[in-house]
Amino acid sequence: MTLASFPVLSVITWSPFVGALLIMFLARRSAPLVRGLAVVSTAVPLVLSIAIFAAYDREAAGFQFFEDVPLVPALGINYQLGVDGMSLLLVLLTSIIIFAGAFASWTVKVRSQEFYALLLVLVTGVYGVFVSLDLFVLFLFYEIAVLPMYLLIGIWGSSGEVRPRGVFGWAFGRTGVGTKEYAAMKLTLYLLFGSAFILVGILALYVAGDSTSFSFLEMELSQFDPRLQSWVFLAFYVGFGILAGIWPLHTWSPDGHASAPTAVSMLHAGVLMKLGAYGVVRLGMGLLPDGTLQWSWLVGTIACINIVYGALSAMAQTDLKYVIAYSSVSHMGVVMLGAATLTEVGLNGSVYQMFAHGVMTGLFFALVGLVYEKAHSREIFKMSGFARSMPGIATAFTIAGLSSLGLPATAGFVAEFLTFLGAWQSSHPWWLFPGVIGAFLTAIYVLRVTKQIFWGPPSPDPHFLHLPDARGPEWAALWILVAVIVLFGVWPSLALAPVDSATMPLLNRLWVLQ
Amino acid sequence: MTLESIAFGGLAVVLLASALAVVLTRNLFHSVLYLALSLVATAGLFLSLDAEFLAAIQLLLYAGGVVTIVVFAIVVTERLVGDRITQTSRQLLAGFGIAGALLVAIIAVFRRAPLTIPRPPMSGDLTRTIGESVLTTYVLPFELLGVLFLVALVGALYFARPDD
Amino acid sequence: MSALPEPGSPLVLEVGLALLMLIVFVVGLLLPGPDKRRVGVLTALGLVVLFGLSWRTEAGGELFRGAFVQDELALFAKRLFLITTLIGVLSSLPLRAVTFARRATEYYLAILASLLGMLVLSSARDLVLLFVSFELMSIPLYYLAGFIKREPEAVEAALKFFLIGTVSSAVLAYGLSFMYGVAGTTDVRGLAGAVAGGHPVMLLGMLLALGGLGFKIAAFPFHMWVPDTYEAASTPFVAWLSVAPKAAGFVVIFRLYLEGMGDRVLYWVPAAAALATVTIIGGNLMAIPQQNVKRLLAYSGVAHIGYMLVGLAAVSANGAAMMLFYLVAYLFGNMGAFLVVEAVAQAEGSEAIAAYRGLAQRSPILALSMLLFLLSLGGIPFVAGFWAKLYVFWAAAEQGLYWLVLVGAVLTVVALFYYLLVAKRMYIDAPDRREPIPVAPLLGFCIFLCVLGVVVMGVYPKPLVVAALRAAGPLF
Amino acid sequence: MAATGDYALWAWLAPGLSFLLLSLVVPLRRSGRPAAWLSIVFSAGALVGAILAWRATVPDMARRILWEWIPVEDGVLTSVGVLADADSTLMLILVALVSFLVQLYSLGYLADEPPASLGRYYAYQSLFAFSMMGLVLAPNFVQLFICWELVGLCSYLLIGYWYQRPEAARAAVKAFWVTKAGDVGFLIGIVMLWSRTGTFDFSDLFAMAQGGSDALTGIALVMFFIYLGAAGKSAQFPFHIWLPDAMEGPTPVSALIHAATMVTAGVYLLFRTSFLFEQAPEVLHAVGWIGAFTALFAATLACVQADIKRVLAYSTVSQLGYMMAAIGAGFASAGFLHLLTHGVFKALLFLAAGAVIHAVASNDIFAMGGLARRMPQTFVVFLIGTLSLAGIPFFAGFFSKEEILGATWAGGLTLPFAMLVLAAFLTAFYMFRVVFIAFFGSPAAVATGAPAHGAHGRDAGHAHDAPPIMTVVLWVLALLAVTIGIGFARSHPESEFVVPGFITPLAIGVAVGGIALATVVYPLRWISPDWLARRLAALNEAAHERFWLDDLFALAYRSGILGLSRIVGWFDRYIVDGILNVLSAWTLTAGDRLRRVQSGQVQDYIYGIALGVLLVMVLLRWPR
Amino acid sequence: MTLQAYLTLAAMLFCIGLFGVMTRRNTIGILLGIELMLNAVNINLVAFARFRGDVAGMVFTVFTICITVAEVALGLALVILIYRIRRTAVADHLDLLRG
Repeated sequence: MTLASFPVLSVITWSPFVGALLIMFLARRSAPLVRGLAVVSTAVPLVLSIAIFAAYDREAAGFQFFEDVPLVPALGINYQLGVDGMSLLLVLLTSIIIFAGAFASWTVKVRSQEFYALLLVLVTGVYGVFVSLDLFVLFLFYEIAVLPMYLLIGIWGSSGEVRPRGVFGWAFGRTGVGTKEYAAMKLTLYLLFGSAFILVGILALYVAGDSTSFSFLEMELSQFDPRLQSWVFLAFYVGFGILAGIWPLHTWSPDGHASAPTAVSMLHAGVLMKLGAYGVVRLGMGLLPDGTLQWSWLVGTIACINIVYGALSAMAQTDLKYVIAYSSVSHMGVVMLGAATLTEVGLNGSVYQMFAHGVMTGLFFALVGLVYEKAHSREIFKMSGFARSMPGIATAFTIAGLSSLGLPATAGFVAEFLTFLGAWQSSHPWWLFPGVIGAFLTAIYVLRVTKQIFWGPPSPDPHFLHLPDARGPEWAALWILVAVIVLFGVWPSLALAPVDSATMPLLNRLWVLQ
Repeated sequence: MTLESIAFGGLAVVLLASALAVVLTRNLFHSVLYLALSLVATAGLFLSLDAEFLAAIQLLLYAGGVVTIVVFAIVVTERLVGDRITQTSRQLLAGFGIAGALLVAIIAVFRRAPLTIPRPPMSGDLTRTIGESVLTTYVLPFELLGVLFLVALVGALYFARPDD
Repeated sequence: MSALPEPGSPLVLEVGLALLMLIVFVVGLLLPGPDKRRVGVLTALGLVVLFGLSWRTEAGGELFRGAFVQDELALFAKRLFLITTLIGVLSSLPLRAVTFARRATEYYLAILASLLGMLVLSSARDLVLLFVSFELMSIPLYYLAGFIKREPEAVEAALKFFLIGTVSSAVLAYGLSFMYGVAGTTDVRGLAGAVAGGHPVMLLGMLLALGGLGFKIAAFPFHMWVPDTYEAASTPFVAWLSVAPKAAGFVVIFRLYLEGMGDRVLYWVPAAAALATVTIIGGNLMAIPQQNVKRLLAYSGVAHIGYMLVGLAAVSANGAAMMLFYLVAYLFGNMGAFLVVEAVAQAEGSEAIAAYRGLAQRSPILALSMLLFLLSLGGIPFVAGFWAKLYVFWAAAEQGLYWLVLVGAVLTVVALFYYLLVAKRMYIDAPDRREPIPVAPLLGFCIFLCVLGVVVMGVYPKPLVVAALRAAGPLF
Repeated sequence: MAATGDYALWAWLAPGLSFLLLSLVVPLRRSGRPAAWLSIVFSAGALVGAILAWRATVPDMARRILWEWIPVEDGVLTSVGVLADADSTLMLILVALVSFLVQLYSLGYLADEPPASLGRYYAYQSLFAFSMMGLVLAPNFVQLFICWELVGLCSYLLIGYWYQRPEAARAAVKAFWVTKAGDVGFLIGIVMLWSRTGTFDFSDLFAMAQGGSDALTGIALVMFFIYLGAAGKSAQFPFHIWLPDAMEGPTPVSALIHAATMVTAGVYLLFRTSFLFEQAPEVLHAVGWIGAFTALFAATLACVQADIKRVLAYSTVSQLGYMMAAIGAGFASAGFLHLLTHGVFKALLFLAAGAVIHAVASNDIFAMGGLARRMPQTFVVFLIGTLSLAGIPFFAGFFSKEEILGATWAGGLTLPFAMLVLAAFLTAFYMFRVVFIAFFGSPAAVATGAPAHGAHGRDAGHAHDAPPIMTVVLWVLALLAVTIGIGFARSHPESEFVVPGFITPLAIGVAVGGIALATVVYPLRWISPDWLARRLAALNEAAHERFWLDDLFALAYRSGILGLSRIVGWFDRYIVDGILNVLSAWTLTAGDRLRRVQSGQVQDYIYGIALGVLLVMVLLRWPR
Repeated sequence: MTLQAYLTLAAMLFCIGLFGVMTRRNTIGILLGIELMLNAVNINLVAFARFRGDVAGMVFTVFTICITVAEVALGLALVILIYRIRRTAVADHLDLLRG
């Protein structure tokens, strides 16, 4: 492999960051230059990640494209990068989403320079988490991935409106629910709150571990005391789980995603939530087998709640973005469920769902952004009959919807099917039923929304006359994602082979304990 | 009941009584006078501890210096005539509670672990030894004290001067 | 009486400072005209010289039978004090008030006097010396706090500061008296042995002393003078006040409670942990509703003291070292923030958070540096504050105080809440006016220094960590 | 013989290819008629391939072509490919044939559509053909399920072809949801079956069944779940409610999907996996009973419909019930036979009806009348379809229906047998009711009822036969119906059960009886329909209300699912999120409260110091 | 007399002083309280020094006394200053800064 010769992962990780710097310093207020730089600095990682996806040696498995530079030797902190089948897929996902996102946010006019810069910095953080093997570096990247979100939502976001009601209504006025500032603050603080748990967990492992290094590979070898594992696993589960939107710690995600600008919603729902799930699988299950076996029942049960509860909440929404956001909550449930089954098919399904949901929800948010940008409305029941004026968007939306309800020939089906197989095999077979019911509920709310917005007679509302369909760069965003959904729907082994090579060792470590 | 203990008892009574008067009396001017009294009593205690030099300083600096300044301050800030100088107290109970609690705590410590050190016989001229150690071991603090006085005076002047 | 010691002697810095004071004093007298601010320049130069000198003097060496010791800790602290004072003095040069111009001599003299107190304090290993230098450090502060004597707030703040200060120093002295009494000596090394005896009265004395020092470092129940003083006094002075005396207080704590204590240090774990907890919680909570940035920073500063106490609760060489590291990080972050406040206040005439609307679009550099400072205070990666918090937590984790780490980490979120509120003003809100904020060059330079410190420490903390470890080593 | 699999593969891939072309080459799709011709040509190719494949098969030999689809650590989890044997290729021919004819027919029927949407239509058609063939040829449950869902998708898209009509949109969604509800069961069944047997593959499962592997003992629950899927697709009671509404789609679509092929997928599934169902006789019983009941139930509903397409729809439901009953009786082949014949003549009927609607611009039979004279060809072919549906000898439906009756009797399902007989009687009745009302009598003045799209607003008065491209298709199908009927009459393929002698006369008898009754009621008016209705008032009322089943489902959807969702949504926003907001609000308040401690009075600050000292003392558990 | 007695006496004096500091309304009154507290400190030191037979305590006392005087001077200057500005020396009125 020629790729092994140069630090490809570092290039992938840092090129968006470089792009951000260039944008800040070179592109003085010239929007085309800004966009150009953004596209280039996202295209580079896309190409490279496709390359490593192809070049990854499936037989050898394990971590490849390894890089290791001592950072703070005194504390055993190393800049240590590497990808296995799981992170490989997620890196690819990130590249796809951000590349599409760069196009999807083509129409950002206000302070676009800062917008793209922050977005790219964020992406660097995401890449970093997926590729870094040093827990400490991973944590650093995690923080980078979380923070810019505040400004991105706060500046370019859009406010909704929530009526204070219920027993706790009084509190809503106090916190200012619905405004973009509220959403931004809630999201940022919630995730940082989670990162506090993660930090404590990592430190505990470092202090307790018999190796004086933060390297994942070394910690993997050391045996931790089961009682420690028990609570550290919980810490990781809560910390990363918040990002993965586990019930009942998910409420940041609907508000956040609804308020965020298109590209940010795409990236956040599409990739960052996966980052949480990835953390649970990689750190939680990878390092703490005892803890995993001890708590898998909890993970799976809460995942089931996520699936059904998220779907029902999505059904109840009248704001299009909220529907999609809650559907993410529901689908992340599938991811966690698959992981909790501790079976090969289940875990593969979980990872596959990370990818599938990432792409589909990215597509969803891109479409919602387009609809909102053209119709200036997110009120589902005000819109109607858009299919005539925007057939392309309608088609793409339908495809995304079908994928999310797990229709075959879309990536969603493979993921859910595997997850369900795993669920019935697991030690809690009943998990299967919430899963399947969730898929059915998804069919109901997705098709309901599609029918309401795109089908039926054109709405009489004068605002909705002569809506344009998607335009040049926007098409790029849409069709890239659609193509990926279908491709991975009809040819799953493309991704499943490497994923399996990554999940099996992990599971073997668990099974020996069972 | 030795003579010494009687003397100590008397001083203690005077000291505490005057101290209480300082913090309780309504007339500010009077409380200053009581303060002077308690300071004198303290000087007496020093004497009973064979620290004549300190007693002298106590009388000079405190009973002399401090009290004068305070009186001066009172004269400036309050009119001597009339009841303007009466001062009231606030939250007596809370204050008593907390101060009392602290006292109880401290006394409890003493009771738990009494420091029973025999009183060694006096040796040599205390004033002399103090003087020597101040100029040898403690010369550095002594110099710093000078700087401190300088700054304090500069500050006091700066504040007290009515101009600019 | 002490002749000029050759360079390298333990006292060289102190003597040099005394000379500097003398020069400043004389020049101040001779300087014609009402504007005496030029002595400030002189002071700054002198401080630069001293700072350079501090790198020439090496550790080791005692005077007055060990009452005065020049060890790594002392040197570390002295450099800290010098750099802090330097920044404080430099940033105070652009001050405009007439009073200030005329009284500049006193101002700088007082600052130097206090600095002298700190220098000696960091080397003092004798109770008497310690107490005297402590007072020498404190008394000028009361004076400086009330320096703008035209303004009622300033004077009120000074009076409060003074009263509380004297009360707490009385408490301190009372505690010291017990320590002396039980140990039978004023030598700190002697105290350690006495503590080993574990005599209750000794511990009583140490607790009372801790109460007195708690005021100086502004731990939670003793912190109440902080916001008032910060709000009223002139900002450059506050920037300095918010760092230097607290650092001095911590040095004293090291000397009294950690040095040579052996395993007896474990006495302080519950007390320190409790103080840390209440301080973190109290400081952060009370910062939330603040509308005045200086008050906000004051309370957040209290919270930071709490985090340093977490390091103290770890009662280990690492813990102490991490506290020192934290102090330096806090130095740059906090002073920088205050200096930005000064810059904005000079232009807008307001210290309210509202004055920061759309700062990012008015003068992006200033806003960015403020953001950096806030992030550093909030403990975000790649700026100094992150490592500071991380190391402190780490030390606590080694001691097994996971709950304390968790409390601290979670409360960090609250802290970020109000820091982000400021960030929101700067970046999200639209500006009322467009024109950029003029920043006095010297002030700008100081801000730049702080940014430099925050970023460099954030990107490459290693050398400072090593230095801190070396400084804290001899304590155990 | 080696070729059979390959032929089948070609046949399968041909429409897939055309779908790819139509979906990716946008201008081609937009161009309309060229797109249509492309799709038609490819489906013709598929037909040829199918026939070749069938001819190449040899009895009791299956040819498999497999590719790995989902890998696992040790080998392959599931694969995709082709399983070509006599049955599947036969079914393949039916699918290919009907879809080819329908596509041809649609060219005339949808002549007035704008090019873009015509292209869309043919893209859907190709996709459907591809998926349906994939279903037929599926070598394992997974591929079957995949195609199963895909044909469901196509049905959804094609029902909603005129998506701007609210009814169409609603019907499409309804169809998808109801079938999906069944598929939930199907999926669960597959999953359970896999975890029992560890395979999805039909051949492996068949081997297991032959070997009497104990993995297959007591799989009643599993098979029942799988049956749920079939019931949903094949519109068995109570899932049948979506099929009549599905008639909102274009008539050719109804002919292809909702009569000939897709709806029979359920039957095909049961036929294909009968060896598994035989392991669970109790499930088979249930299948039989439900099937028979569905047959009768739908027949009664068909009697009162005024919409010609709905009559046909309910008759489809009823006929599906027949097939299911036969399978339930344990003689799957009988059901399969009826599936094939029914596919032919029901397609014929629908297309003929389409021609009528095309001419009259209305679905309402009472808006027609006297069409026999104006549309002679259409009349003849419709009559042929009707006769074979009614089960008159020498027509396609007769023999297969007789088979089914015999099968149920032989299967020992006496009461279902009775129901089926009664249903046969009703079938003859309602079909001829339509014939008499629509084709005889006096033409109604003006066309009423819903305007059928794709037709000009002509009324029954000046209706005339459809354009040749449509009539050709009709004649082809009619010919097939007759030839099949005569063919069966000539060479009687002996069945694996003994048909008692009375079956044949009984079957003919009830059919004739039904026709007679219809004759008596409608043309001759000896009995007035109203009198009949009054006699059976309750039944009539109920039938008109579709036995309130749709209302029941609507209720379950509205107040059940939507209601629950509203509750959950409220709970999430105002309780879960509410608690979070309360916590943050409390933090803010705590800040304010604590702030009051800072009273600004110096004495209080000193209290702070004193308290602090005390606090520290207490914290060291003082005095020790 | 025993050392205990002196210490107890000093403790009482200290607490009385603290009490005064906390309860007086007039700043000068507060100042007087502080004086009492420092006095207690002195007694402590001297007593210890005497019983230890060690001169250091005495020296310490000298320093404390001097420092106290300096502080009092500064403090009273502040009181006078604030009186001049605010026309009051009552601590309760000095709450411009709060919260």
